[in-house]
This record gives sequence, C-alpha cells and structure tokens, in this order.
Amino acid sequence: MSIIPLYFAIPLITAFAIPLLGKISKTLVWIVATVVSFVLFILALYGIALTQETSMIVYRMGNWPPPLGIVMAFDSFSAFMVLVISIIVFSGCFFSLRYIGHFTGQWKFYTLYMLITAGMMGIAITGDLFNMFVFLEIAAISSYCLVAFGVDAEELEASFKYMVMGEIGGLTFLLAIALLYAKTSTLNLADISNTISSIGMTPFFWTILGMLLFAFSIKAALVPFHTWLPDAHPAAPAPVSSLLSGIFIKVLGIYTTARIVFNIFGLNRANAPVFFNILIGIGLLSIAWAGLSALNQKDYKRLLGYSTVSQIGYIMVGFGIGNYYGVAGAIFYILAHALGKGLLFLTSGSVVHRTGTRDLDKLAGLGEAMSTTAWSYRFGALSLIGLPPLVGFFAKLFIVLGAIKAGLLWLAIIAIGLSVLTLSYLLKIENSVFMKKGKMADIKKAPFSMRIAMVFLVILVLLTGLGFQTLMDFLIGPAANALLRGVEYAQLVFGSFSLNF
Amino acid sequence: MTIFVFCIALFLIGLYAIVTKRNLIKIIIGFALIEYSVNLLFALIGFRRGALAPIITKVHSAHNFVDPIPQALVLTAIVIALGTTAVMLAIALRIYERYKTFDIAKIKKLKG
Amino acid sequence: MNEIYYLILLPIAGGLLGLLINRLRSEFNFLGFFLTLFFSVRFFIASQTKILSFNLISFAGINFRFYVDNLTGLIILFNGIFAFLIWLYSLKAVSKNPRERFYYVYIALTLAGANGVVLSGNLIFLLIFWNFLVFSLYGLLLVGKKDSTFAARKALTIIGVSDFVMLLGIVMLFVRLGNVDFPLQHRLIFTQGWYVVSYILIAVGALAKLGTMPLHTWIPESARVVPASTLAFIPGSLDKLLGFYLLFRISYSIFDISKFGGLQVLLMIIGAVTIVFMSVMALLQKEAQRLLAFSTVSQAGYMVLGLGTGMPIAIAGALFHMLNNTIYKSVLFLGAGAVEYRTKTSELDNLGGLGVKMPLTFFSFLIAGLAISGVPPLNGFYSKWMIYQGIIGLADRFPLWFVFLICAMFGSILTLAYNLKLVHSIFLGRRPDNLDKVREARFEMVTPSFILALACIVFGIFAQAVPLKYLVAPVIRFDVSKLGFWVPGLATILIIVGVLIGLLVYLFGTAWRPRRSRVFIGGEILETDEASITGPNFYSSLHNLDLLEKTYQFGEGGAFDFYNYLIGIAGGLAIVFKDVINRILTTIYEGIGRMVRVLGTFISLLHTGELYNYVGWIFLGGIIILLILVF
Amino acid sequence: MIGFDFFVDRFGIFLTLLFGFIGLMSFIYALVTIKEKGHRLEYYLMLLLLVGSGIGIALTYNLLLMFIFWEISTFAIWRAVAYYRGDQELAAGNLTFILNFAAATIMLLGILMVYLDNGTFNIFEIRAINDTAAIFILIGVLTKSVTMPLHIWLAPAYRAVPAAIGGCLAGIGENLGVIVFMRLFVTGTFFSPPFFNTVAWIAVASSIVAGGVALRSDNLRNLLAFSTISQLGFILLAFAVGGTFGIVGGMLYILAHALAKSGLFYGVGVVEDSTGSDNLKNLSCLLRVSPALAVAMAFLAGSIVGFFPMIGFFSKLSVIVGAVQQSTASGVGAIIAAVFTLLYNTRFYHELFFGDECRSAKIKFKRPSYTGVTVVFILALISLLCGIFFYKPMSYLLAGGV
Amino acid sequence: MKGMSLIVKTITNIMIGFIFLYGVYIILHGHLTPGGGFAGGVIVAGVFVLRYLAFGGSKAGEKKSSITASVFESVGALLFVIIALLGLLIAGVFFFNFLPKGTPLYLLSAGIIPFCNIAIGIKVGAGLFSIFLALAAFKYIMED
Amino acid sequence: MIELYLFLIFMLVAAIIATEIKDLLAAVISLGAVGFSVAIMFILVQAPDLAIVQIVVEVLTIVIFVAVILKTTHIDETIAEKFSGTQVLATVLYAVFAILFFIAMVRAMNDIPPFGQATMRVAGQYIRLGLPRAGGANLVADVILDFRALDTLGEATVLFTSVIGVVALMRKIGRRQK
Repeated sequence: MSIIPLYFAIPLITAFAIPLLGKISKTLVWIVATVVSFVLFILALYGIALTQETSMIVYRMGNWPPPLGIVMAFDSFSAFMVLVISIIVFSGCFFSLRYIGHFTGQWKFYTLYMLITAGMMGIAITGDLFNMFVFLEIAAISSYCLVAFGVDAEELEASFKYMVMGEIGGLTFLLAIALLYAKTSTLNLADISNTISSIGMTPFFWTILGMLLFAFSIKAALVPFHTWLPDAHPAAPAPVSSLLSGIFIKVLGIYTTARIVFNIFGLNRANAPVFFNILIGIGLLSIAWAGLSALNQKDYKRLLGYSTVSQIGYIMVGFGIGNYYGVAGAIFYILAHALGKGLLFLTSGSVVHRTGTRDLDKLAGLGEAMSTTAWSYRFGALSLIGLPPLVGFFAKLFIVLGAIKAGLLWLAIIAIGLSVLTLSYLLKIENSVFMKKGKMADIKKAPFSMRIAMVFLVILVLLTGLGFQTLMDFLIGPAANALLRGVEYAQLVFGSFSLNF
Repeated sequence: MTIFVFCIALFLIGLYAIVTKRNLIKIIIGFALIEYSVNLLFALIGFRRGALAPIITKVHSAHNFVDPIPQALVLTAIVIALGTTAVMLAIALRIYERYKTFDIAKIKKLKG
Repeated sequence: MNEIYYLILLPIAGGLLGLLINRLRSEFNFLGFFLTLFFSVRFFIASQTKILSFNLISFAGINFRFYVDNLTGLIILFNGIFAFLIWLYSLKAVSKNPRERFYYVYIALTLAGANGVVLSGNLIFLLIFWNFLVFSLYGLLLVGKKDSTFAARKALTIIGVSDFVMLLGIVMLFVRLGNVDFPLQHRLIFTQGWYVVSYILIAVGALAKLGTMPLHTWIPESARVVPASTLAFIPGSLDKLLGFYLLFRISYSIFDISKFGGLQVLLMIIGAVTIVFMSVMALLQKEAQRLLAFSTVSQAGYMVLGLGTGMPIAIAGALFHMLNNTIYKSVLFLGAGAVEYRTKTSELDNLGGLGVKMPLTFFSFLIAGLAISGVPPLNGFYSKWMIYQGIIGLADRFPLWFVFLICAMFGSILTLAYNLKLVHSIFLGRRPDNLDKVREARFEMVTPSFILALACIVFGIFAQAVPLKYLVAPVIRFDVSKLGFWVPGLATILIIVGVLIGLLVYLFGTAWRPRRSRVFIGGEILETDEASITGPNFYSSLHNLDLLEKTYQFGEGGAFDFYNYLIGIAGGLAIVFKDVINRILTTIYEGIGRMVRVLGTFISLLHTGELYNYVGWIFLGGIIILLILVF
Repeated sequence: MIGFDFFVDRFGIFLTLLFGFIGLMSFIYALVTIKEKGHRLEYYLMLLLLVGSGIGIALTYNLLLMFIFWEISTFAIWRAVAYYRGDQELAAGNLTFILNFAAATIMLLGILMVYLDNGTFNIFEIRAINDTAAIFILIGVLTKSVTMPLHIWLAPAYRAVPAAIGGCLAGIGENLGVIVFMRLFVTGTFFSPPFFNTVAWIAVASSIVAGGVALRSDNLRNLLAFSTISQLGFILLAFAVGGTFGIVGGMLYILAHALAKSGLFYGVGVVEDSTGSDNLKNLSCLLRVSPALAVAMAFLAGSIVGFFPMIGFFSKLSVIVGAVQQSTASGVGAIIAAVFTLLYNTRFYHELFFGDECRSAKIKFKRPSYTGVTVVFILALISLLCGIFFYKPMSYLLAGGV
Repeated sequence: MKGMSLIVKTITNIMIGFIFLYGVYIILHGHLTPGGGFAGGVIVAGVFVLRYLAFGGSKAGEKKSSITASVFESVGALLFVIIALLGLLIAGVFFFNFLPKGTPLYLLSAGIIPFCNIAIGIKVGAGLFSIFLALAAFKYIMED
Repeated sequence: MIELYLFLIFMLVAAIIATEIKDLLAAVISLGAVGFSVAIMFILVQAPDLAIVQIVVEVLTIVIFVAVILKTTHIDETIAEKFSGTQVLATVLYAVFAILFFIAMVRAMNDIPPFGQATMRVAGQYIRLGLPRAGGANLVADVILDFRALDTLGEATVLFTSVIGVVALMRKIGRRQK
C-alpha cells in the first residue's frame, strides 16, 4: 500500500471529521490535528526515504495510467516540499493550542487548517495540471478564510484584498489551463511536457508561460504582485501567518513555477535566458522593494510580511540563476525561509498572546520577560539574515555560489548586499520588542505549548544548518536534480516503475 | 476563433469591473463574469462540430461525442467559482458591517 | 664577562628591591649604586686593555650583542660615578618629595639603561635600552613639583618622537645592510642617499638626547619644576654622555662622517646655532635652574660642533668637553639645588649674598662657573681650546670655517657673562633679609659638588697628564703633540700669579672700604636699593638690542620650540582628520542610511491601501511580463 | 565542503593562548562589573562565543568554517555592544552588526569566488586568488579589523559596550580580520605585489588618520576606538608587507595590542565606575584615585606607544622592519602613525592622571574595585614580562615557519 | 425571518416533494444521464432554501438546521473519502473503482460512481444550505 | 452557429450593464442574465451536464447575492464618484494591459485548434474506455468520478472549505474577550 495519497487524504479526512469531533471537545480537536500533522511529518520523512531509492514514484489514481487518470508524481522535489509543509504544519498546530484559545469557533480553525494542509500537500505531489488548480483553490480559499478568521475590520479588509488578487491569479491560471488544454488536449503534466516540446517556443508558448508566471507571481507575492501579502499575512492568526509565510506561498507560487518552468516547459538558462532573467529581475525587485518597505513598518507582523516578500525574491533569484547551485540554493532557501519565517511569526504570536499588541512602539523590553520567545526570534531572524551556522546562511550561500558560477557576479553582489536590508528590518523588531528598555508590566512567559513549538523550530533551524552537508546530499541535491532533469520528468512519469501494489 | 476572442472580451470586462469599480459587490460581479468567461471558453474548446453530448445511450452507438474532459473540468470550475463567490460575499457582508460601506476606497485601514 | 650583566642588573635590582622593601631602601640603593660603581671602575680598567664583543642571543638576523671598547669603558665609568654622586646628593635633597620612593628607582633604571646603551654592540639592541631610557626619564621628571607633569609630557613627546625617528633610521640601515653591529670593518662612506638619510635619522635621536636645538626645549621646561639632582643627572650628565656616545658611534664607528662635508657642515651649524642662541637665552633667564638648563643645552653645541669638524683633535676636544661638561654642569646644578634646598627658591631676584653663608657651595659653584666659561686653566677652557683648533684645522676645506669659530668664541663669551650673572646673583650682591638664617647645605649635598669641582681643577691643570692621557686618548687616537702652543702647566702658574696680583690690588684698593656716594636723580636722593643693579638685571640692557630682543621673544614665545611645532602640526592634522576626513566618512554613511530610510518611506507611501492601486500594480507586472515574453 | 577542518600550528597555539587569556581576564573583570540580573548570563555566553570564534578562526583551515566563526563573532559582538540596551547602545549595536554583516557578505562573495576558482575551501590548496575576490575578502577584513574607510562602527560600539567585553572586543574581536588576512593571503601561495602595496598604504593611511582623530577625541572610549583603528593599521601593515618580520611582527603586535588595549579598556572601565564620567574634560588627577591603576595604565599606554620594557616595542620594531623591507615610504608612514600614537597616548594619560585641575582637587570618586584594578595590573604585568622576555614569544613565532 | 404569503407557502408545500424527488433522481442517475451528485445536491439544497424562504424560521430552528446541515455535510464528505480509501484498502489504489461495473446503462452499474454521487449529493445539499443559512438567514451564527 | 455569437454579444452587453449600473440588484440580475446565457450556450455546445449545474448554481448564486444585498444596501453610491489619482493610473494600466493581453490572446487563439475541431487526444480514450472500463453511460460522470475522481474530491473539498469558511466568517465576534 503506497502512502502517496495519504499525504492529502489524511488531512482531508481529518478536516471532514473535525466538524463532527468539534461538537464533542475542543481539546480533542487540537489533539487530533496535532497527531495528524505529526503523522504527516513521519510520513514525509518516510517519503524522503522512498525517494532515495527511486527518483520518481508515480502513483496512479484509480489505477488509470497516465495520461488517462490523474497521477501523483512524487519525486525528490515533491518529497522535499511535503516535508517542509509537514514541519510547518506541525509546529503551527502545536502552537495553536493556547493561541487559538483566544478565538471563537476553534474547530472551524482546525478544519480550515487541515484543509489548507491538504491543499498544499496535493499541489506538491500532483502530476496533473487541473488537479493542481483544484488543490490550489482549496488551499487558497482556506487561506482567505483563515486570514479573516478574527473577523475584525482589518482582517476582513486584508482578506478581501487578498482574495481579489489571489483570485485574479487563480483565474488566470485557469485560463491558461484552458488554452493549454486546447493546444495539447491533455492535462497530465508529463504529457503536456511531451506535447509542448513539439510546439517549440512560439508566441503561444510564451503567452501561456507569461500567464502562468503572472498567476504564480501573484500567489508567490513577488513585487509588484505582492501588495496583498503585507495585509493578509499579519492579519491571520499567528500559526496561520507562520504557515502562510512559511510554506503556503512557496507551494502555491514557487513550487508551481519551478515545476512548470523546469519540468514541463523544459526551460533552462541556455534555451531561455530572457525568461530566467525575468525571474532574476522580479526576484531582485522583490528583495529590494519589500525590504525597503519593511524598514518603515511599525507593526510586528506587517514587517514580517514585507520580509516574506523580500525573502521570496531570493528564492526566485535562485531559480532564475538556473544552474545546480542556484536551484539547490533556492530549494534550500525554501526550507530556510519556511523554518525561519515560520518561527518568527510564531514568536509574534506569543508576543501578541501575552501583550495584546503588535505595535513596535508600544512593545518593549520583552527580552528578559519572554526569553524563550526572544531567543527563538533571534535564531529565526539570524537564520533569515544568513548568519552561519544557521540554515539561512547555507541557503544564501548556494544561491550566491550559483550566481558566481553562472558568471553573474553583479547579481551575487546585489543579492547578497541586499541581505543587509533584511538584517536592518529584522533588527528593528529585535531592538524595539526585545532589547529596548521599557515597561511592559507583568508579562509572563509564553505558554508551554507555544514554547515547545518555537523550540522545535529553533532546533530544526540549528540542525539543518549544522547538517547542511547531509541535507544537500539527501534532500536538497536530489530535489534540485529533479528540477534540473527538465523534460526527462515526462519519461520518468511514463516509464518508471510504479509502486502500486 | 472569433468566439474565443469574445470570451476573452468577457474576461476583460470582468477585470475591468474589478479594477475600476469601487463597490465590493461590483468587484465580486466582476469575478463572476471572469469565471463565466473561462468556463465558457473551456466548454467551447471541447466542442466538435456535429458531435453529440457525451452520454452513451446505446452500448454500441457511434462514438462521435464532444470532448467530455472540458465538461468535467468546467463542472469542477463552476463549483469552485461558487465557493469563492460565497466566501467573497461573506467577507463583503462582514466588511459592510464593520465599515458601513462597500466603497473599497474607504476600506484602507491597512496601508504603508 | 659577567660584569656586563652586573652593570645593567645591579642598579635595577637595587632600585626595585628598594622600592619593594621601603624600610631598607637606602641600603639597597647604596648597594646597587655602589656595586655598580665598583664594577664600572673595574670594567673601565679592564676595557683599557682589550676590546671584546659577544652575542647574547641572535635571531631573525639581529645579533643582540655586547661590544666593549675604550669609549664604552669611559662612559660606563662616568655613568657609575655620576649616578653614585647624584644618589648621594639626592638622599637629602629629594627626601621631602611625595614621590621620593619612585625617584630612586628611576635613577637606578636610568643608570641601567644608560649602561645598556653603552654596552650594546648592535644598533637595535642599543635601541632597546635607548627606549628604556625614555620611560625612566619620564618617571624621573614626574618626580617634581606638581606641574612637572607637563614638562614630563613634553620631554616624553620630544624624546619619544626622536626615538621613533631614530628607530626608522636604524631599521633602514638594518634592512639595507642586514647587520647593524658595530664597529663595522669598513665604515660606511656616504655613497648612497640612503646612508645619508639613515644617518640623519639616527643623528636626530642622538641630538635629541644631547639636547641640541631644536630638540632641547624640554630641558628648560623641566628645569623649573624638577629637583636639581634630576637636572644634574639627566640633561646635565647622562644625556650628554649617551648622546655624545651615540653620535660618536654613528659618525665614526658606523659611518665615516669626515668623508662627507655636507653632513659635517650640518652638524657644525647645529652646534654653532645651539651655542649662540642658547647662550643668549641663558643670559636672559631670571631663574637659576632654568638658566643652567639653557646653559647645558648651549654646551651641547660645542660637542656637536667638535664632532662635526671631523678633525681628530676637535673630536677629542668634544669628548673631553663632554666629560668636562658633565662634571661642571653637575656641580652647577647641584649647587643651585643646594641653594634652593636651603632657601626654598631659585628665583635669582630673591637670592643674593649667599657666598658667606654657604662657602663650600660657593667655592665649587664658582670653580664650575669659571670652568664652564672657559676660563683658563680650568678644564672647560682646555676642551674648548681643542675644539677651536679643530675648527681652525678645517680652514683648507671650508671657506667659511671662521664663522663657526666666531660663533664658538662668542658663545664662550656669553657663557662667561651669564655665569658671572649667576654667581653674582646667588652668592654675591645684597642678601635679602629673609635669607639670613641660611646655612651651608648638608654634607651629602656638598660632597659631590666639592669632589666634582676639584675634578674640574684637576682636569684643567693636569689635562694632558690625567684626563687626556687616560680617558680621551685611548678612545681617539690623536697626537697630543699637535695641541699647539698651549702649555697648561706654565699658563696655570702665570694665571695664578696674575690672579694673586689682581687680588692684592683689589684688597688693598677698595675691597675693605667700599666707596659710597649718594645718587641723585633730578635732585632727589635715590634709595640705594633702587639704584643698585641686581644680578638678574645685569644684562637687561641687552633686551634693548633689537636682534637679541627679537630672538629672546621668539625663544620665550616658543618659536624655537620643536614641541610646539610638533603639537601644532599634529593638532592641525588631527583637526583635518577628525573634522574633515572622519566627518566626511561619517556623513557618507549617514547619508546612505538616510537615503535608504527615505526610499523606504517613499515606497511605503506608495502602498496606499487602495485595492485598485494594488490591482493596477498587478497589471503593471502583467504588462512587463507580456512585453518581455510575448512581444 | 565542510568538516572538522582544524589544524594546529604555532600561530594557532599562540593565538589560542592569547584569546583564552584575554577571555579569562574579561571573565574575571566581569565578575564584579556585570551586575544586571536579567541577562547577565548572556554576557558570559557572548564571551564564550567571542573567544570560541576567535580560536576557531585561528585554528581552522577551511575558509567556509572560518567564515562561520567570523559571523558568530559578529553576532557575539553585536550582542555585547547592545548589552546595556539603552537607545544609544542599540543604535551602536545596529550599526556594528549591519556594517560588519554587510562587509561579511561581500567577503563571502570573495570566498565563494575563491572556492569556484580552486574547487576547494582548504586554504592550503588554494592556488590562485583573483583580484576581485581578493578585494572582496579584503573589504570584510578591513571592516572587522576596523580600518579607515570602514571604521565607522567602532567608536559607537566602544562607547556602548560594557568595559568587560570591550576588552575582549579589542583583544579578540578586531584581530580576527587580520588573522584571516594572514592565513589566507600571507601564508598562502597567493602573491600580487600591487594588491599588498595597496593594502599596506590603506593600513598606513588609516593608522595615521585614526591616530589624528584619537588625538582630538575627548571621550575616553572614542579615543580608545580610534587608537584601536590606528593600531590595527599597524597589524594590517605588518601582514601586508609580509616577510619574516612582517608576519612575526604582526603576530607580536596582536599580542601586544590585545594585552594593552584590553587592559586600557578595563582601566577606562574602572575610571568610569569610580568617577562616573568618561570624558577627558571632566576627568583629571586620577592618580589620587588609584596609583596602582596609574602605573598599570602607564605600562599599557607605553606598550601601545612602543616603549621598551613592554612588548609593544618589539612588535612595532618588527612591523617597521618589515615595512621598510618592502618600501621605505610605508615605514615612514608607520613612523608618523607611531608619532600620533605617542601624542594621543601622552595626552590621554596626562589629562587623565595628572591634568590641570590637579591642584584644585575637586574630583569626586568612589573607590575603584580591587578586582578591576587587579585585572588591569595583571595585563600590564604580562605586557611587561612579554617585553622583557621578548625573545620567548618571538623565537616561538619565528620557529613557526612563515 | 418571517415567511412569505400563503400562496407561496401552499405552492411550496406542494412542489417541495417533487423537487426533492427530482433532485434525488438527478443524483442517482448521475452516471447515466446529465446531472449528477453536484447538480442533484444543489437541487436538494434548493428544496430547503425554498422551504426556508417560504416559511421562515425561528432562531432555534436555524441553529438546529445549521448543525444538522453541518453534520450531513461532514458525513457526505467523509463518505466520499471513505469510498476513495476503500479503493486504497481493497485494491491498494486510491479511488479504485473496486465494485463490479454491472450492466451498462442500468442504474446499478459503473461501480462506485453512483455511491460517489450520493455522497456528493448529501455533501453539496447540506453544504449549500449551510452557506445559504449563514449568509441569508442568520444574522450571524453565534459561536458556542 | 450564429446563435452562439448572438448570445455572446448579449452576454457582453449584459456584463457591461452589470458592471456599470447603479442599482446593485439590477446588476445582479444582469449577472444572472449572463449566467443563464452561459447555461444556454452550454446546451448549444452539447454540454447538458454543465447546463444543469450552471442553472442551479446560478440560481443559488443569485439568491445569495440578493440575500447579501438585501442585508446591506442595493445602491452603488460609488459609481458616480470621481476617480482618484491612483485609480486613474490603475485604469490606464489596466487599459494598456487589456490591449496587450487581448493582442496576445488573439495571437494565441490562432495557435489552438479552431472552434469546433477539438483535438481530443486523451478524450478519445475516455470515450472508448468510458463505458467498458468505468461503467457509466454518462461519460462526464465517468470522467469526474472515475478517471478524474480526485478532481471531484477536490471540488467537494473546495465547497466544503467555502462552507466552513463562510460559517467561520459569519461569527459575530472573532475573539473572546479576556
């Protein structure tokens, strides 16, 4: 029995069951959700182990061979994404126990939480274009609702704006699927890949690609498509912010882009330099623009939101570089940013939980009162900044290595120089929340469950940093190779041994 | 081909509504229009001249059907559209309650 | 050859032990100084017969070695003697100073450093001890009146700077030659520009030690504030010994200056200028120690002048002058110190008529004063005479030789002038009433000066027999017979006869019955006090001489003060560095920071919160993507 | 790319001992001066990190590992600078961290270029470093080992940092740059005379200018900061000119400067604690406060200036020998810088311990802590002993093989 | 919300059964004729909507029906997933059509498809009614 | 197939009315007109399943729309207001984008098979295998519930999501008061 469908089936079942369980007990719901996300984590690890043996596991839904049925194409990159998703989901879920205690309608939260998990898992492992769209919509709609979960004015506003922009992207994606279907008459990614190589790089090809890039850029919140993110991510409850910033936009925007660009459309720097330069350009613009905006923020979470936009730029730059190091760096960065930004949003959650405000001018002196939170923040921030030996450093390292290797020294200089912006804005929070002297009377430590969740991520940040060599060998490298295989993907999907039994 | 272009026109009208209209309901209507246009385009793509709807009435009849796949996809898309519209409306409703207006230009607490 | 170590370590040990065990300080100090003196004598004797050198350690191409020849022995001997005498003198003279404890340590360290300098046979090794002396000098100068700190700072600065300059010179030499042991088998002739440069740089260090212009200014500065013994020890004797030693070493053991006229002239100019200007300055001082300080600087000019000539006789004269100078200048300083010790003042205006009260001091002071003025048959005259001869000997090489001669002689005259003033002001003239109870200075203080004063006489009268033969001649091999027509023995007798006659005339003429007459000005009877010309004002009229007046004003205003120039230039540069360069750099960084913030604010303003605005951005992105990819 | 890539040579042992000792002194000094209950432990953590990263840099041969330690030290310095958490301290911490980090990123670029050119991070296997990479790495080095155009962070950092860790900062943190420079450029096989000449001139210019600024500084910590900049110019000059004397001189200079500057820093800390001021204009005649401190500080300042019984003399001598071996002009520059050193040190020392107002004697002070003075004294003593027995460390280093 | 006029109520009463029946038909014949679980489910939801619009509802009733709808929705969704999982359990393939295909063109054919339709019908009917209730009927659904 | 074009033109007109009209109810009704036209067009292109679904969904959509509008306001008071600067800019950008997009689309449409001549590469397989292998006579049902059942699960999940979402969003208060 293959475990591949379980990745999305388990959270789906949980989501469907939670409304029933929710009537019984609130804590039970949390326990179920946490256990499920932990099971997912274990499964994800198992999935990594699976992909070490075969480079591609094709799972045929309903036993229909591709391109007839929907297949799940589970390769190293998917496995990697699944792992990252499960990590963030788990920590967020654990964190939620006390945090969501503030909110009404808790079981709805966990339902949506599981749904968004299922959606992301689905995107990460599916091998079918339309299926991808469906999962994307599941995840997206859940996220819209989660953003507005507090139903305060700002949250609703943020959610609405997010939804408008997100749906523009989603519908553009759908339109592109329609056109692509009209041309290729198939929806299976591998099949599309086969077909499209016979089309050649016609204007049609580029139009479709442009539309997809447009759609995914909105989802990934790259400048100038980013404007929803600084509204939406801070508005959501902290674990959700952590999830959204940590992994959501990467699955919806980055993973999809990478998968389609590399594996389906078979582009690489050699045959489509312009396209890759666009990626780099958008990436750099994101880094700089959002970084500068973040400098000017006075809201804990909003600053982090801008930071996310800025960091996504690095990932895009990494993919835009397009060689092994660049892509590996980008993938590494996905992990690094997921852990780091997830952690940062969790710290924002515990700060908000205890103080009730996110205004940087009002917060002060929490460094001693909430030392676990403060140190978690530091680890997360330093990882994002790229301070060795934390994971963010190695991610950045490979991106820069790739840039230099590709002969793009200017890019390396700019990209790495802009990390100073990251440092500047993250220091702003560190200073005004944790280090500045001030009177925040009677602040207690963050609740135990929150601290556990944060420490979990801190440990991961440290471990992944220290063990980066292992990660490169077993996780990142294979994932990068999976992408860099290009259109070989199609042969693997059609020809590889499938693990159905 | 012209008929496809019409769909695109509908798409652009929907976008137009989103970008120029300041009323939330109009924006949602714009989305609905876009969804229609895309669904329609899908359905039109799968059409074959002179073919029948893909429903087998006799076991061994001639298989001259229109493409069933776009229909299946559109079915899904319609439902998704319904879901998004419902959520959007719910948000709009709550926004109206909070802001007492549908004017998007006045709903800008979040900026900077 | 363990004595070499003793020479350096004994004073240090004595001093430090004295410092640590305060109760037994004097004993330890005595042991230290005395043993050093003892070994110095032994060493001197030993050095007369053999030249020796050996390596202490050597690495990185530097030999840390000792080198001992006659000159070494001579200087070591004098070091030991003076240190011992000064220590003896200080026992009472410094006893009331709060920092007395440290004073002896510094004396001891200075002795050790000085011995080290002289013993070392390698310029870099020498430099180490040389540097050490800066530290001890600084400490010694701090032991004084409360504002001696400024003088100490000034001395430290000047000596330190010149040390750095010297270090550079030595390093240049070291790098070029790969070896700075001396003496070199083949002395360096100034064939390359580098040699000249490094010679000058090293000479700066030596001249600073000697205290010639323009590096002298810390001496008069400190003269006001430190005990006389310090002055006698450092600028008066040891500095002269060491400075001359080094200058001699580089001029004749490493380089051969006599082969390069330019440098000779340079040295001579420095010497001549120092003699004249400093004598004038001394002439116009109103305070005993300060006057003596200028005087000591002025005397240094003779040594430089003598060395600069390159004539063996003048070099020997310079060496002799150095020895003489240390002797009589010590006497003068000690005498002035003794006076101050008793009277609590050293302002010449407040002194007078102490000759009766302090006869021994007066005697030694007078002898020394005459000696320094070059009055035959005292030693000062003899050495100066040798120098003059050297200058005259240059006649065939330098057309302007007579200028130096005139300077030297003029300086000599001035020296006599200010010494008369000094002697008159302190010991003769009218005694202020408050000094009636002054007694002779203590035994410990009188003894050294008395011994040295005797030495003055001995060195003068038996110049050829004792000092030149045993001290100078072994070092500089010159022909004593070339000393010319001066025969000291005969001259002495003649002079003694002349003086006796003069005294008789004086005694029988006016001495017992001073002629008194009323003084009228404009018909009014003037009180005697106002009419009498006090010592300090002997040469007040000189102020009215235009040239001297200007010189003096310049001098007092610090125009010749190297320190002021240094501080001024450095301060000016510092202003430029801090308020221009650093400010500009800071501004650039701040500007970048501000620019980033402004940019951030601007971008933030663009996020208006309006949905259509944002959607418009999305379209902008779409336009770009479409334009680039599709069109 | 990375592993347990450490090796031990004489330089490494030398630096390890030095850093360990400086760290120990800091620890002792901190026992009495760091009193904040809340984040007191953080200080010790940062101390450990700083010492550890210093030792790491001294002992590793892997460039990447070196960079990791480098950044750890940056982090530790940042935390240390911002330790007191006032607004100024935070601003200083920000500046420190941002500038150092920015430079480090550029340095990372250089390291990666080296890696791509040579295919290894092992500094022994590096065969060539192209000029761009060298310049990039140099920028990092110059910032960490504050050299003039990139020095801007040091003065605020010194003003902000607790004296206890300030000594460590001066003794360990700022040496890291020059150590990397030595490891990578000097003892490697890379050689490009124009590059080294440029570095030498930058070092000399920085040293002179910083010396001038120090001469004009009234704030004690500012003065120490610019003094540090000036002294690091010497060290950098030493390594830039290379050769036996250059390298050994540089190492000795690191020793001398670390001992002396950390001692001075603790001394200034003691002065601040007992008088509550760190401005020369408000301070004078502190001899009365603590004669022992005055003596110790005299030794330390003398070591900085380079007077004999202190080790500073030999380091300066070696550096100048090395410099003159390469070009006399840089030696002259170094001497000018040394003159500035002399001037500001005498000024600082005099105005602090004697000064004009000594007569009026109006200073208020509380008795300085014995521990603080003892630490300063120990450092002074070590400086002195090293100077007297200079041939021990010097021959040890010489035998290290250059 | 109050109900509508008597005419509406009466006609609704009559029509409601037929419409419901039609919805069920659409669901059950989804694999044979146009329509299917979704269309049928919407029609079924329409029945409830119509009934609600015509007769209005009390607050308690609204709450009760919303809870019921929620339960039914979950059950429907679970049913659907369980069918899919049964495929996994029985044949090792997710969504495997494990049932016999039956006779083509007859009601009992096409394996799991009719059952899926039923599940979807339940889910959609309940779900859409929930949406309607939430948006139209309740002012707000009070929590807890 | 002229009627398709007629309907399309009708739809365009109705769409423009829906966007521009001041009364929101009227706008929703116009939207309904578009939706029903779409349903009719589905029938015309031989997609009865879609037509049924479209009709029922349209009804429900309009009901929901009306319900919302009735609860709030049915006057679009912003319609007559002047454009602000940013809005003008957005509109201009939109116009440029629209033109470019339109041109791009027209060019892309040239590349896909013309209307009425679908390729049906994979679909042909479905038609061939649908009845024998899946068993459903309604091929669309076969596709959505067997061949592409996962899509349908997803679709159901989307609906489930939006239901939960709407229910969650309609909570009166989001946070408990402390």
